[in-house]
Amino acid sequence: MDATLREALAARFPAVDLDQDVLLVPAADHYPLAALLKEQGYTLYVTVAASHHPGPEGDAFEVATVLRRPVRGAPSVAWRVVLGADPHLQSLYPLFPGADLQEREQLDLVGVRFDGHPNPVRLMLSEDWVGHPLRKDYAPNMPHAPWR
Amino acid sequence: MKHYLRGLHLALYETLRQGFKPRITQGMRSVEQHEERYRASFALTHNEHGEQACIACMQCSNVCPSHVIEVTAGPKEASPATGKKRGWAADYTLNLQACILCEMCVQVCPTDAIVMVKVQEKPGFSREDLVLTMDKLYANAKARPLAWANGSILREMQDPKREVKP
Amino acid sequence: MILDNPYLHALIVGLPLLAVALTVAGFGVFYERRFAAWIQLRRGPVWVGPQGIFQIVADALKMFQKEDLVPASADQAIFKLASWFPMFLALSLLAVVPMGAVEAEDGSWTAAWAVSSLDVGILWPLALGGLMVFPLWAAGWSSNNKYSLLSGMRMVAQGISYEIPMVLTAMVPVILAGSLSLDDIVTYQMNHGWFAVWPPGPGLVAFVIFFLTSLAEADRVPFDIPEAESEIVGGITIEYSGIRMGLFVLTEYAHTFVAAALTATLFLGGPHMPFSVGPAWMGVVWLLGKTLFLFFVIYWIRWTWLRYRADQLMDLAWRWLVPVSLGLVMLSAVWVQLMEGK
Amino acid sequence: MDPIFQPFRDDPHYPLDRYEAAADLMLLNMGPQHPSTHGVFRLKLVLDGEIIVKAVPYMGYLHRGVEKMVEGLTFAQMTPIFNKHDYVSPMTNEQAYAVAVETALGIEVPRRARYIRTILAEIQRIASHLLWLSTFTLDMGGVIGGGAAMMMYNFREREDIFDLFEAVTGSRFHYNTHCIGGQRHDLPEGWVQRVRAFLDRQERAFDEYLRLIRNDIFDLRTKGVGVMSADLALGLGITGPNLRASGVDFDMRRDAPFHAYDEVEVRVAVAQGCDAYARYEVRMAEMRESVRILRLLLDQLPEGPICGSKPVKMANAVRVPDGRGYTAIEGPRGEIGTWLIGGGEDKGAKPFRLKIRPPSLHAMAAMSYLLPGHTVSDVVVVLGSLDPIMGEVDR
Repeated sequence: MDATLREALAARFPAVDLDQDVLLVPAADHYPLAALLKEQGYTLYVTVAASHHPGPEGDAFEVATVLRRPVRGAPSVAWRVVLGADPHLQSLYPLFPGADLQEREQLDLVGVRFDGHPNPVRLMLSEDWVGHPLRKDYAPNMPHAPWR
Repeated sequence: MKHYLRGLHLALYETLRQGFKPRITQGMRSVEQHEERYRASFALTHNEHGEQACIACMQCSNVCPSHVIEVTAGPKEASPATGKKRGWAADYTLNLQACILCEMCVQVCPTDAIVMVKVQEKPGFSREDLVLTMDKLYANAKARPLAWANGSILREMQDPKREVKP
Repeated sequence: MILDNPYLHALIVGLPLLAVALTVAGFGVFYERRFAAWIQLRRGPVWVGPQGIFQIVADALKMFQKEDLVPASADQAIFKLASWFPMFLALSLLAVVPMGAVEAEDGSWTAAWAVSSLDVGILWPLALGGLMVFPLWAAGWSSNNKYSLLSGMRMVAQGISYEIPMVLTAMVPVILAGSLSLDDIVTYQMNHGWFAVWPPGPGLVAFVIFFLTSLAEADRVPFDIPEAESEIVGGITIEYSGIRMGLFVLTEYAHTFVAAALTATLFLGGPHMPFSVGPAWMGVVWLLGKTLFLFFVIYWIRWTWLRYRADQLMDLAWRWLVPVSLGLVMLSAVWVQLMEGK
Repeated sequence: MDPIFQPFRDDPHYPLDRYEAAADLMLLNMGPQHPSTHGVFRLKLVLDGEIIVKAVPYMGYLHRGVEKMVEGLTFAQMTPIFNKHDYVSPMTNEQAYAVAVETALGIEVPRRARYIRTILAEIQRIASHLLWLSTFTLDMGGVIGGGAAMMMYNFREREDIFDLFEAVTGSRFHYNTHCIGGQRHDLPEGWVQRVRAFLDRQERAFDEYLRLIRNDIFDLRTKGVGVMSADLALGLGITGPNLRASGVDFDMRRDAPFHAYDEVEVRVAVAQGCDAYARYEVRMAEMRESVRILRLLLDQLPEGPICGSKPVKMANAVRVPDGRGYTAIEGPRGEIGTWLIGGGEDKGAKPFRLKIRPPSLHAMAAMSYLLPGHTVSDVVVVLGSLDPIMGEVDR
C-alpha cells in the first residue's frame, strides 16, 4: 500500500487498522471504501468471497473483496466485512459491473444478500434450490463422501 | 471500401500443402508408444522375500482424494523370511470407477507395495469389472508392465536435500 | 430416327444422366470425406469396403432404417413435401445440358445429346434454380423451430440476392454466342474458344462470378450461412431425421454437381475437347472431367475458408457482384459489336 | 451500430419494454446444447430480426461444487482436484493452488522447481491458446468447413505438448505434478532437447496458421465485433489476453512476478483494437512470446532439488493455520486467484474456505454488454474470442 493511498484511507476511515494484510472494515464503510479505492486507481475488480463462520454465539459471515491497480507492481487491496446472522451488504454493482455475477454467486452459495443488486437471483444452482451449499451447516455428515 | 477476397488463395495453398504431410490420426496407443513414466492402472507387488509387500498401514487409503481404496488389516504376525513382526493386509480393494489416477497412493506407500502399471483396464460390462480386488492387483503386477514410479523413487526425487538429479 | 421422338430421347439420354448424377452425388459424400481427411491429416472413412468406398451404402442403409420423425408442432404436410422437392428441382436443372459433340463434315463441331434441346435453354436452369428457394423456405418455416426459421429467412435473402448476379453473368455467354440455347452456346465455344478464356479478361471474371454465385445458390462454404452449424445448428435440416435428412444431404451434393456442370457448360466449353481427338462420346468424358474438377474446387474451398456473415454476404452481392456483372454484360455487348464490326 | 442499442450495451438490465421494435421480438435460447457454446452454457437472446437486443447468460450447468468438496479434503489431496476446473490448462490451475498454500505457509520453493513450473506454465499457455485458436475458427468456419482444418493442425501441435507433459508427469491431461513446496516429478533425461525441437516445429506452424486465417473473411468476421472498452473490461474484472486486447498494459507475469518470471524478460503483448480481432492478435503474439521465453528458460535451467518441503507421506502433512489471504497467478485466460482461509477441520489440515477466482466467469459477464446490436452470427465470434472454459466458470 503506497503512501498516498494510506493517507487517503487514514483520513477517510480512521477506525480501520491499515497495517493488516486484509483490512477489517465495518459494513457501513464497505461501499465508500470501494468508491475511494476506485478513485485512487484501483479499477480492476478482482473478486468477492463470502464465508460462513458458525460460532458459539451464533452465525457470522465474512465478505472479502479484492481490488487491484493494473500497473507495475500490481498493488492490490483486500478487505473483509464481518456480518451477523442476517448477512446483507451494500452491492458494489454501481461501481464495478463485474460485481453482478460475482455477488450473485456468493448470494447463491453462501447466502449473503447484496442490497442494491439489480438482479439478486441464484447464479449456479436452480432457483428452487433449498439452502446455501457453502454454509458450514449444509449437509455436514453425509454417510459417504458426497462426491462419490 | 471493404474487401472480400484478399488472402484467400494463401489458405487454399496451405490446405493443399498440408495434404502431403504425414497423417496424425492413429488407433489406440500401445504401451511402447507411451512415455516411460506413463501411468494407468494399479498393481500390488511382493517384496524381495516373496511376501506381500503391503503392511496395511492405511496411508494410501487415507491420502486418496476420492476415497477409492479400502484396506482391511490382518493380525500382526512375524514374517517367515525375516522373523520380524509386521502387518499384513487381509483384503485390499481399489475402485477404479472413481479413481482419478493422481498417483498419491503410490507416493505415500512406505514399502512400495502399490504401484501403477502401464496398461489400462479394458472397459467392462459390469461394475465389478472396474473394481480391482486384491487378486486382480497381484495378477496385474505379473501380467502387466509396471510403471516407472514407486514410493521410494518419488520421495527420493522430492527430497529437499537431494543434490543432483538421478 | 428413333431419337426424333422427344419422349424416347429423354428416356434414352435422361436415364443414364440421372443415374450418373445421383451416383456422383452419392459418392460425392464419400469423395468429400476422403478429401477433407486428406487435407486435415486424417485418414477418413476407410473401413467399409476397399478404401471405404461403400461408406455411402452403409450411410444410406442407416438413414433408411431410422425412424421418420415429424415434430408434433410442425406443419405436417409441408414438412414432408419440402424434403422431396429440392431433389427434383436440382436434378431437372441438368435436362438442357448438352453432353456430346458431333463433328460436321467441314470440320466444325456441334453440341448434341442434351435431354431436351430447348431454344431458350438457359432460362430453364436459371428459373428452376430460382424455384429452389421455395421448398427450402417451406422446410424452414414448417419445422416450427426458431433456428430453422432464421435459416429459412437467410436462405430466401441469399437465394434471391445471388440470383441476380448469376443471371447477369449467364447473360455474358448468351450475348457472346448470340443465342439463348445452351446447344448454341456450347457450339459457339467449340468453334471460337471457351468463354472463360476468350474474350480475355471479362470472360474469366464472368466465370469466377458465376462460379461464386452458384456456390451461394448451392449453399456451400463460404456462403453456407443458411445452414451454419456453428451458429444456427444446421438450419433448415435441424428437425429432419432419417431418410428425409438424407435427402437434404443428397440434394446438397446433387445441387453442387449440377452447379459445377452448368458452370462447365457455360464457360469451359462443356463437352468440348481441347485437343480435338477421339470419337464423339469422348465429349461426355470431358464434360464429366470438367465438372468433377469444379466439384473438387468447391470442396477444396469448403474445407479451407471460413464463412461470411449474413450481412456481409448481402453486401458482397449487391455492392460488388451486381455492378460488376452489369459492367460485364455491357462489355460483352461492346465486344460483340467490335468483333462483328470488323 | 444503431444507437438504439446503446442503452442495452451500457446496462444489461435496461428494461426491454423501452425498446421500440418495428415488429415482434423473438426469444432465442442459445444453448445449453449448442455446438458453439464451449461446453454447457445457455444464452437467452432477444432478437429483433437477426439483431440482438438483449443477451442474458445463464450458467451453472457444469457446477460440481468444488469449493464445498475441497473443504473436506486435506491440502495434500487437493492438487488433482484443482486441475479439473479449467480442463484446458490444468497445469496453471495446479500452480495457482500450490502458490496459494506456499504463500500462506511461507515455504520457499527451490529455484529449479520454480524454473520447471515456469516452463510447464508457458508450454501450457501455448497449448491453451492453440485450443482457443481452433475453437475460434471452428465457431467461424463451422465443424464442416475451414475451421475443422485449422483445428486438426492445432491439435497436431497440442498432441506434441501432451507427449512432453506425459514424459514428465506420466499423465496426458490431469497431471498432479505439483505439490506444496515444489514439484513431484523432476524432468527426465533428454526432455529439454525435446522441448527445443518442439519449439522449432511450433514456430514453423505459426506461419501455417497465419496463411490459413490472414485473409479478408477472417478480418470481416472479427474486426469491430465485440468492442469492449478498457473501463468496462477493468470494471468487469476481465484479465489476461482479453484485458490486454482492450489496451491495458497489464500482465501479472511482468508486473507481479511469480515462479521464475522475475529472472526472464516478459514482453507483454497489447493491442488497442478492443475487438475480437485484437484478442486474436494478443493471443497469437503471446504464443510467439511464450516460445521465446521458453528458449530463455531452457538455457538457464538450474540444477538442484525440486521440492522445498518434505515429500508428502501423510494425508494431513500440510497444515495451514488460521488466517486469510488472496494470491493470484497469471494463467492462459487471466488471473487465477485463490482466496484461502486456513484453520479448517483437522487442526488446519483442511481449508476453512477456499474460493477460486475463475477468469472465465468474469469474461462471461461481458457477453451481455458486448452482444446487443450484433447479429446471431456474431454471438459465436464474441464468445469464442473471450475464450471461456465452462468447467472453470461453474466449478
